[in-house]
Amino acid sequence: MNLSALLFQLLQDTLVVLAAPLLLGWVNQCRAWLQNRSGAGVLQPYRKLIKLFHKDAVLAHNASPLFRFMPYILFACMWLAAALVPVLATDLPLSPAVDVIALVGIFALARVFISLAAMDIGTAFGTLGARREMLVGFLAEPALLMVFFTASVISHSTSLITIVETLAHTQFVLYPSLAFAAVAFVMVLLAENARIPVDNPSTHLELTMIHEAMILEYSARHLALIEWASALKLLAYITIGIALFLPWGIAAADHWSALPIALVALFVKLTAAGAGLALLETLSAKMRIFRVPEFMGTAFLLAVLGMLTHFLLGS
Amino acid sequence: MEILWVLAIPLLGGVLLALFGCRRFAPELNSLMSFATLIAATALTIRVINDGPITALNEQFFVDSFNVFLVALTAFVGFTTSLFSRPYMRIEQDRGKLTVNMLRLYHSMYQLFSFTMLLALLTNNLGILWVAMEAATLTTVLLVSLYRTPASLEAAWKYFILCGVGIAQALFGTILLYFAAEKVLGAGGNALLWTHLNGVKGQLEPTVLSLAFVFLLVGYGTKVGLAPLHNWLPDAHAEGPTPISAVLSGLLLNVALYAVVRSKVLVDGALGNHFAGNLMMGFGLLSVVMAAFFLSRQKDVKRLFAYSSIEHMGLTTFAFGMGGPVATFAAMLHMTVHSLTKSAIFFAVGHATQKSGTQFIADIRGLIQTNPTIGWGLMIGSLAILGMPPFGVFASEFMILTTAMHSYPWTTPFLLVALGVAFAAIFGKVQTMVFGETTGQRLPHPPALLPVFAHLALVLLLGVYIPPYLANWYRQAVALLG
Amino acid sequence: MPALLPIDSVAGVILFWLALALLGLALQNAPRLIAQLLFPLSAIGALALAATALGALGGPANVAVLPLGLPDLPFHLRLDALSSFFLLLLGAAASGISLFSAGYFRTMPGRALGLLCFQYHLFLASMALVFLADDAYLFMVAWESMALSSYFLVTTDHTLPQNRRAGFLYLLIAHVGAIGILMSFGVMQGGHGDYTFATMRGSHLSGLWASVTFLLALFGFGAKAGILPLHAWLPEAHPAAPSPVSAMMSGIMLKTAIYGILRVTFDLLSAPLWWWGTIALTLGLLTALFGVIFAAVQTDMKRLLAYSSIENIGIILVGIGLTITFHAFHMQALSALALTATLYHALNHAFMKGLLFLGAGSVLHATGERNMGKLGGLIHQMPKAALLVLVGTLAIAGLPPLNGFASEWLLLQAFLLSPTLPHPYLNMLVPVAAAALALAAALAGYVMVKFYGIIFLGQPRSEKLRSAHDAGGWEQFGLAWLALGCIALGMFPMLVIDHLAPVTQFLVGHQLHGNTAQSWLWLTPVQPERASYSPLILFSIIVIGVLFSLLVVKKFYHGRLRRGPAWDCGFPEQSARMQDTAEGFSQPIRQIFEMFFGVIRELPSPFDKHPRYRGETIDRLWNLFYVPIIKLATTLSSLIGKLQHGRIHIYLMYSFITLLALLAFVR
Amino acid sequence: MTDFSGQIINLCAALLLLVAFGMLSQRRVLSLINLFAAQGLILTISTAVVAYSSHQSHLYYSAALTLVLKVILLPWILHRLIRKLNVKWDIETLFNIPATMLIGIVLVIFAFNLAAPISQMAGTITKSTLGIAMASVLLSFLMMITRSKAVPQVIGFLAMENGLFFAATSATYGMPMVVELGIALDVLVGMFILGIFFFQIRETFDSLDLKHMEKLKED
Repeated sequence: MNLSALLFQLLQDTLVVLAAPLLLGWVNQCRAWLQNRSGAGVLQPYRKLIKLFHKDAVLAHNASPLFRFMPYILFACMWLAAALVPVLATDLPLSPAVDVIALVGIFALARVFISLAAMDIGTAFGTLGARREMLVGFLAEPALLMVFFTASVISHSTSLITIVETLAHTQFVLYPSLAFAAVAFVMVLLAENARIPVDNPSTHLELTMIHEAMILEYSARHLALIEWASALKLLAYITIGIALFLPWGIAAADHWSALPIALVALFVKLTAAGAGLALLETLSAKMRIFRVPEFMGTAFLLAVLGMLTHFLLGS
Repeated sequence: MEILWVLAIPLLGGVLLALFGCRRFAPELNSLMSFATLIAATALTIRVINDGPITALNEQFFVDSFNVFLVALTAFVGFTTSLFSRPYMRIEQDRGKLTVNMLRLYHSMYQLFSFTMLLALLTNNLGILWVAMEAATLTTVLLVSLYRTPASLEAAWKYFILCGVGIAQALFGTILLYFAAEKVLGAGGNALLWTHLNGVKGQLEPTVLSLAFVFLLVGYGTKVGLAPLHNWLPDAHAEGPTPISAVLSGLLLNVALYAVVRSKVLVDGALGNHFAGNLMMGFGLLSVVMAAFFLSRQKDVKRLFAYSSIEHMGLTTFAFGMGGPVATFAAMLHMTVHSLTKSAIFFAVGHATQKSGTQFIADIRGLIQTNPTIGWGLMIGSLAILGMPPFGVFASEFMILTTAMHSYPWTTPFLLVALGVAFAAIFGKVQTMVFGETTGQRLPHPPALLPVFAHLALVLLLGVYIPPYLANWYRQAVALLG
Repeated sequence: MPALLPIDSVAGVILFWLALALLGLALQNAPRLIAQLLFPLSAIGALALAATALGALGGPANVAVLPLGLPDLPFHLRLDALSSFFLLLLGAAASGISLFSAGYFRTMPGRALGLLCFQYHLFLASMALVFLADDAYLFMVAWESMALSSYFLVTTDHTLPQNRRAGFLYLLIAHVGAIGILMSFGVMQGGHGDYTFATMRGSHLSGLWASVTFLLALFGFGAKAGILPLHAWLPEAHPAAPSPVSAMMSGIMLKTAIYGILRVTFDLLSAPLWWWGTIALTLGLLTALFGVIFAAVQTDMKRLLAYSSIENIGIILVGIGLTITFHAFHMQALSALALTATLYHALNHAFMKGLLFLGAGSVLHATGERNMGKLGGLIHQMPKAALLVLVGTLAIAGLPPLNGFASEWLLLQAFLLSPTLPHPYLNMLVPVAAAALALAAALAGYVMVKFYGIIFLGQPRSEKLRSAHDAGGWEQFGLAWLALGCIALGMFPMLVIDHLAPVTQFLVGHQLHGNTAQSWLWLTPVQPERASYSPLILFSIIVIGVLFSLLVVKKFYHGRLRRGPAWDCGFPEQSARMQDTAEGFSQPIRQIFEMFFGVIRELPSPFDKHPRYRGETIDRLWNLFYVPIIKLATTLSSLIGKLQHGRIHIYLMYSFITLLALLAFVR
Repeated sequence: MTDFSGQIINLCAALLLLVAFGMLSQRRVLSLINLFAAQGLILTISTAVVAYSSHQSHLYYSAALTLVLKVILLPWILHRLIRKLNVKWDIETLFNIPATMLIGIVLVIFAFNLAAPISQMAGTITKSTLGIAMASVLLSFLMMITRSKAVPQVIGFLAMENGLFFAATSATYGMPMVVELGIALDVLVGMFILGIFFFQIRETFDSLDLKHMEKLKED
């Protein structure tokens, strides 16, 4: 591990944590445009965070330490996830600590904590949210894992770096199995980031809400951290998608010269992905909560199918 | 000389108790005579173990390591049962179930029964063996009907007729055997002496011997309680006084099986094939399976354990039928541990039924609460009889099952099913009797629990450590049986 | 004087436990002494055992012969890598459980406690003997003693009919399984009464007989492990037993079955066929999924944990199946990987499940309530226990950086490397299996959130909970020991793997080495490029992230905090009854997996004055497998019962016909 | 001479079989006892003849014993018993008599068939009688199965004993004396116990009908 790599790691860490709300803002802005609204601007998430950080925190009487501690863990987990995905270059010294399976594990860790915290106060909405979140989670998690596995069997590795290097830096091959995986991944992404059609982050309607139900009792700095973590999560997911399905442009381990190109490529890809996400959300309607398992089950089966395709077609 | 003592003491005891059986000290006298028998049997055992087989009285009696082990076992269980019967029968008397004269009959017959069994074991003459087996039926049949209840009369009647008819077949078998032996040994007394027959078994006519064995197996098999000849057994066990159930189950069945095995040795020698073994395996297996399914239907605790005896005698017969050093060893071990365990169970059951005033399983509850020792005795005894280690029954079942799996794998599914069903049946019922809330009454005399735990301790010992001299003894017997 | 071999120390510990057992009986009049002296002593013994076993892991195999047992078959003992590993598992987990017991049982009346102490230590000693046995007889003796002593532990409170039923079912299935094991030994024995494992190793069975042996062993050990469909006893027996006993049964005793399968398959049979692996894999997956789905719908916290044990046994069996498959195709490195994952998970499960059962025990002790629907909010009354149980919850949910994740990670790696199998259909099966495994692992998260959230979080669902007390000193000590174990096993997987190397070397002739040796920080089972994982780094980053955000927030934030009533979207009249109950929380699972359950519902009509809702989920397998067997047995026995007709003529006819038939046969 | 005794014994054997069939078909208990006594007489004669022709002096004792026990003592006891018990009823059979006879004939053929190869090798003058002995044992067995009252069942039992005895004398010149004595003792004691039983049963059930004794069964 050399010093420059370490520096680069630090750079990426800083970059993701600062840029994450921007992506969220961009997605919201795109959505506003698609819905013929003018929108609040891409910086709106930052303003919201600042506002929340200024407010007085209000805690329920029976909140336990777990409740207070959760936002920090959530934030750290998401930060970790986003920081270890090879976004710009594959030379991340800490990335080998977390391969794709561990990445799924970290998402699960965050999910378990947020669900537990949601149950802590003991309100009807809190437990409802936790239950729904876990429902989405237990189907999303294996689906995500299967998506990763599809990529892994191609690259014979579960390390994200190796996957990216195999996909991006070897001879160009079309992998039909990845197509299935990509569809499944998008479905998981939508579900995991509380997006339409699974969830709607901007409503507090009891029939539909999942994520919002869980964080109803949070306010001020805690809520800010949670929001920020959500933004980080979205960023992490999108960058993972990029790494798996559109890895071209990411700099190889010792090609520092390719970094500027990578930066530009990343910007373009994120912009496109954000716009795409907004488009997807605008085009689809929120589904009933009972339909969610079917939706997620489809994602899971698609991912498994992708893996089977890999074997059927003899890789 | 010891042989004479072994036989004379119970005979004398029978006479003495017929005279003094109505006195207060009759139970003690009974125990004393049994104890004297035990001592004589021990002396005989020691001598045979040290000096090898002996014959006596013009070769009319013959002791080798096979029958001496049964002699020792019989004398021992006879003694412990007499200890148990002391308080048991007193309680029965106090509760007005028995009169003094009945007790006299009981004690006298108890001794005579011991005598007939020892005679059957010790005699060298197959004819006398038959006579003694029949006499064993006769001495116990009145004991089965001791309570004079309709059910006990019915049981005794069935016992008498079925065993009588059965044993008649054995006589026919003996005649056929004699018929064959006469050709080789000449007419006269020697032709029925087992030692002589054993010497010339290779020359005996195979056709006659196979026919003879069928009759002998059906005949003595009835007394062993092999299915489907077993029907007298549960009735007689359930309706007689419990000490009698204990000795019937623990001793009489063994002695009958002893007769079958002695015959098998001759038939094997004459036929030179596995014919006798196959028949015994077939009967054994059938008994095990049928008994297992009967077990699950029982409502009466003594019937339950009577069927368990059928199961275990079936298993022993099966093991003897398989033959070979391991299986035969296992069969003898199984005979030993089954006797000890089953009689211990009957002791515990006896007191348990006295405590609850009923033999119905459904009405016996929570023995552990009122009388932990009886409860634990029954529990441990049942677990031991079900083949739970570290008890000796497990050791023998271990050898039987593994040998069966090795040599006759087709039999094992039956055994697996039967043992499973038997376990469910017995344990399910014993658990409800031992555990739970209680229904019980005080006993007027302190129960005799020493025999229960003495037996169980022995069985436990045999499960984890078979003393070398005992093992050698068994091995000698195994060698004799081929 | 010859040096003390490890096997001697192990035997010493066993004797020590037996002595404690007898002391327990002797000290019936001094219950405090039993609780606070004997149990801690037992923990020390367990610790000594663990230390010895750890030391013996890499060493040569020791053998010993005791002059007990059958005449031609003295008890053979052998301490090799496999038994050392399992003894380590036993010692390490049992020390925590025994410490906990010292507190848990302190209020028990003397006679019952003396008996319990006796059975408890007999249980421990027989489990140790199972691992140590080197001949079939001793193995069976120890095996059945284990079943028997645990049966008495399960029925400690025998006045409750359901406990008796549970104990009965348990012992019955255990016994039938034991007969199966016995028969598999019967096939392997050398004849002439030679039952030593040494002979069995030398007996080269044909494919058919080897398969029969394997299937019998799988059946027999499966009955003990709770593999589908022989699991029926498990969810009954675990809740019935006192909690430390449940912990021991689930954490340790189930592993004896795993030990048995490994011993028979890899050591005694030595050349497994590939389709054995497929069977084990399929059964394992079914068991895992079944276990976790049923765990999700339980309302009794100990039943939930019992079903979760079924799930974990399924996962372990999946690992065994993979190992067999790889081994059969001579892919030694991969089979070593799969085996490592299997053993690792077994070890982890001992700690996690032990911890959770003990935690449940603390809750039970503090509240007297096993029904989750009446618990809640205990994190306030029992903060320490809650914290320690949280560790176990996260570990068993398979979350990094704890131990459950580490072993599942290794297992998934083994799956991912399987496509090199030279068998096309197997190749296809493996991804599906991996998916099912992933699903099971994810569902475990659901289950554990439910478990922890309903019991410890939220508002107390009944008034008496407000007076619940935290776990006592001994209890905390025991819990903490296991929790530390979970953390340590999770943080230092490479050390664990190093210690597992002798075991895999012994069983499949290969070990994961070289790459793991390069650094204790990185877990790289094959090559660093293929896969790597470092829980320590992961954990440090999370800690740094938490500290950093805390620091930043503290630095820039004014820190004002108010307490107020819960907001709950402004709904004013909240009560504890509005939280999800245990049933409510599992409602989606019930809906999604409806086909697996038999659900009995009682729905109130809209006009009910006192509406009552009742839902009960039933194990369909019970109706599918057990009820027909029971029915068949009943039918058969009623048919056979008709033979005993009561009429003496009929009996005579039986004899007559038997005689005639035999005569005709001889003819 | 030998020829002649052989013929006598064969005649006895035939008579024995005839009596056995007679018992199988007999409805009245008194006649049954008489038939039983007749059977004993035939046995005595045949035993004496065997003793005479084979010069086995112990067979004379046997014959005497048979005469005393089976022709005089047991029938007398039985007569006394039924008088005391006041049972002179007709015997009810479980199957009708022609069917029983038919089965009996099949049994005889079976027994002959079974005994044929053995009879070949018998060295005694009475070789062909083994089959008849076996047949009469089986016929007695059949009789026990078909009779529903206690007394005839016991007579069947005793008749079986007779068949066995005939087998012993005809096929082997009799068992050793010790054994014979033992068997006789057993029969006597058995009869005595049965006598006690009859009274006990009558006392308890008011009848000697075995249908009262079908309570102990699996239900």
